[in-house]
Amino acid sequence: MARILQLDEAIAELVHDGDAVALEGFTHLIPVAAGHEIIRQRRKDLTLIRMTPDIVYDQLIGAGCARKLIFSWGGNPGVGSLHRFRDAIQNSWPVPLEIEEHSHAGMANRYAAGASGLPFAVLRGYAGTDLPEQTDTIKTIECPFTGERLAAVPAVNPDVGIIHAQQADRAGSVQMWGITGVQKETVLASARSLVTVEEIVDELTPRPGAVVLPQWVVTAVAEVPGGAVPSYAQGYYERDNAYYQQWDLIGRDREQFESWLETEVFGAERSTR
Amino acid sequence: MARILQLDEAIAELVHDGDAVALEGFTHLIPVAAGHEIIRQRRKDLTLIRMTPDIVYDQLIGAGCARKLIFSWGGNPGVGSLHRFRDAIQNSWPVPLEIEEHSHAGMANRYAAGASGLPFAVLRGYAGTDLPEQTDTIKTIECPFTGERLAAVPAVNPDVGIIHAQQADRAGSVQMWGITGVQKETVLASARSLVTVEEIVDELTPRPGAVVLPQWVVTAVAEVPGGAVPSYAQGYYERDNAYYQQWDLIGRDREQFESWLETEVFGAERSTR
Amino acid sequence: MSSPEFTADEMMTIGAARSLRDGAACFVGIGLPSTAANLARRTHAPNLVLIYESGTLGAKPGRLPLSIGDGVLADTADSVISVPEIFNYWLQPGRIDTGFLGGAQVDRFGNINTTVIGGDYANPKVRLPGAGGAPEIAASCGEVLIVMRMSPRSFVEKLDFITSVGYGTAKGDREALGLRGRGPVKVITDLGVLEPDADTCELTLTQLSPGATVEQAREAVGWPLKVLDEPTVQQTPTETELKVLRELKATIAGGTE
Amino acid sequence: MSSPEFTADEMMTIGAARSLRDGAACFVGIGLPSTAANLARRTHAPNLVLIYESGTLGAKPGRLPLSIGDGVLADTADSVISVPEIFNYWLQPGRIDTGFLGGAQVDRFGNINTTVIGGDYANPKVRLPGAGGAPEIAASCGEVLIVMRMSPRSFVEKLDFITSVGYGTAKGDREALGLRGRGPVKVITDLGVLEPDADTCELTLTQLSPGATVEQAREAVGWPLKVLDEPTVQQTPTETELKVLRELKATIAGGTE
Repeated sequence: MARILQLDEAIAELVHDGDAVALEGFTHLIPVAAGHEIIRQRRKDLTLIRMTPDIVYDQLIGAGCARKLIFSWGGNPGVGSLHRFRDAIQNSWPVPLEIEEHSHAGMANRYAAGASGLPFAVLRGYAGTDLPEQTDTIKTIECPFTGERLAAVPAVNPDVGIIHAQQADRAGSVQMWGITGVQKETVLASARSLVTVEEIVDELTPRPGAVVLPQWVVTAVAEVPGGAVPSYAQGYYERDNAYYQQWDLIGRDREQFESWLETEVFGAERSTR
Repeated sequence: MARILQLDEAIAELVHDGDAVALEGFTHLIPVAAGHEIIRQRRKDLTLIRMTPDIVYDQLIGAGCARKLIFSWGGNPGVGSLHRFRDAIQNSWPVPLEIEEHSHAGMANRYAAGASGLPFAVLRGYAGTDLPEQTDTIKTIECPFTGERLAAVPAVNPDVGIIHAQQADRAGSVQMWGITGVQKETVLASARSLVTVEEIVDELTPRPGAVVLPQWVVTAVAEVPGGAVPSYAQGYYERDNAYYQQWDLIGRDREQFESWLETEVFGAERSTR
Repeated sequence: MSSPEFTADEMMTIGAARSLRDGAACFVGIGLPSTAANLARRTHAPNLVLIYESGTLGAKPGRLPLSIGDGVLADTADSVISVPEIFNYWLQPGRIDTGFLGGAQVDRFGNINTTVIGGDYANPKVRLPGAGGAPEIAASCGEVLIVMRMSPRSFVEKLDFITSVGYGTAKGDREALGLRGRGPVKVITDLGVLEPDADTCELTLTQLSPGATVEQAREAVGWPLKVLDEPTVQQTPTETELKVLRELKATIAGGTE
Repeated sequence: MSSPEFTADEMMTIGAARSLRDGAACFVGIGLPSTAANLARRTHAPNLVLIYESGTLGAKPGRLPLSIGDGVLADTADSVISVPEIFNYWLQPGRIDTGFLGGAQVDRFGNINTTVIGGDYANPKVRLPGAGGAPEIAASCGEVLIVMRMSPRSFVEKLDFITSVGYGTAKGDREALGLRGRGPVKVITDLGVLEPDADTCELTLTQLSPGATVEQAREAVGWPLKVLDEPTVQQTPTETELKVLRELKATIAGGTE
């Protein structure tokens, strides 16, 4: 049975310095509040994993929580670059950031292999690109039946997988719907998991397209209404598109970013964004 | 766009002598009427593929349609053996039957590889069993990252994949719900596909747990109410459990079986079972 | 209070049910395992999680399912997923605590045959249904419970075919093969319960069914059976266990099990 | 009837839309590709199947989505599936007819860079977002449309990083690499359209945008641009195309694209 915890308790207990942590979400249901709580608890040396690191990862990186980023597309969706991410890579500010870079197909398969208890996954990918030269996590493998050569990538198995969902029941079973990305795989691939939810309900009503994670594969659930803002939670609130544009200005400048950190994260018991 | 055909037209056009054909269904939604139509059109030398060949495969085998069976569990679920299947293997009656035998995990992965456009799949399977000795379709493969040895199985890509679903719309998009087994993979792995449905509706209403196959990956749809009898179609009719027991008596005896074939398949324009 | 009357098969089912820990995730096959799991969920293990290979996670059927893909499983499940997913995301990584297996033959190391009997593979005397989910259930579940009636035809010195691995030929074989579950922790039979010896993994009679004798068990096994110095006797079924079991069985009267 | 006024970007979007065949399955990225695909669906290609990498199959958004995972895509899709499934079951097997790509740099063989500019990989001058879905879209879609504004900084002699493969370094490279789609069949720009030469696969200017000249195009490309002897001129936007395009863009006023 998953334990129902407060967000700060859950982060304190589940996320340790040096951990490999995946906060997943594909535009929808991004666990932003959980990311801010990690910053607030001043975790460091994290290996952050995510297919699409966006502004909450920019914030974690800018706050110096990360030592390494494993990813496939790092940008502010629809706006442009992540300036804290670029500053870390180009100028090692505030700390150097190692990167391990893949394509979406590769990352999706790495999570799927992790969820499947396999050490690696096979895909048609990367052929002819410069990506394999930059990492030892892309190799070729030969089909034992046809001799064809394909790409192999190692499983990702985060120490902690964190996602946001619409609902959990009181036993900690989780239901999410709409675009659910790679979130099921993230929870199943991780040694420990935290799901923040919009609300805890008495009963999960089956819905079209819903993904359900039973309580016995979830470590902890925290009720965090608005926990995905400025991204959206289908059925609860819309994406705050203007905020993604504002972030471009905040993230662009180190001082503005630090002032944002002080006010919005360290100064707030729980951030509104 | 999928074409809407009559069942007999669809089988005549899509299923040829010598084809590899998968009629999938996991207890639920078994495409029995389509199987009977294949018998009625006297197809032969088929390679039949299915994880759980049950009585409709017993019938196809007894009728002499099959040259080879690729499978992982061949039985009359809850009743016992398939006597036509046994007679074919043990006595080559009415024709010899070659077998290629796997576990469920292996077959499920072979379909998934087929659906994924990969030549093979990797799984933790078969280790220590006698199965790999009996086929060249189970090999070992080494993880290029950890050196661990795992099983590899080749993709299955049937010439024709046939499934039964509850509904299609007029463009041929298909919706099925309840236990949906490996049916999506079967259609996606096959060069051509036929979906028989309980009914063709104006619009598919999204349902919890539904699997949707869009019209552009389905070759043909045939409306065949009761097309899964004696198995069941959730929301339409229950499983005819008694018939599975009756089949044990019919299938046990060659003469009884041939009389059944004459009456129920060749003598009927469309079989009731 | 006198014990109620019960059959050896009922004792076997109740023994299997008692072996299931509350809250465990259990991979259930149709027939006796499903009966035992549903009995356990209605007695000491209300939070037992039932998983059927048809893709139903957390099924809570109000009656015994008649097949592994019975609609009542989908209707009452926490989630219905595809068959590739059940094997890849749920069974393979070792997420499932307990798996049930039966078979036509078992040997002294808990290896199982459900493929062919007699002759050879190409020309068997009896062709059985085959592997199904068993090889990977045997490999990947946290532990396995084997349930079979004892007879010299079933408990054999040498299997005609190894479909699913118990302990191979000796302790350490599972690790060498890369099998990550513990293997069969109990073989529950109509005459008693066998458990692997801690040092050798050889199946050893540790418990007798009420009324059964060591001699009966020895005669029902095709190898020289190891017996614990003082095998205990299984606790007889309680009235509640029997009542619930019989109610469950009554729900499928006329159906197949 | 005089032609309506239009911008070079509008011509580029409309040119991209016209390249989409009715009934085709199209893998759509956010921004111009999404605008073009939604325009096509509202004009000549009502049965265009829109697929977004967030897992929405057959989305029919009533307004332009603001992100690749906009809720309007899930609400209107035939099916919403997981991200692993979209890549493995749908993109990888070559089920998707047309993929759109853009990038920071493209070379004369239609290879694309979206990773780093300048310096080297470890210490780049500019770090770009990276690969996303592009490498496998470039590899596996039936054909690829590249949409980019022409400039010498973007149309370069040599990429700083190969993120996605067009034709490699010569005809035949795709086959040698095992890439199963045809590769980029058009590069649609603000000044005109480039297409691969049938013999060499080198990108060749085949069409000019209305008002653009060959000289402008040559100056905007960082290599000696091959030009068809008599490049045609793209048909100017129709009033309908412009009207629908502008209505679409109006639906995201104030949002990001």
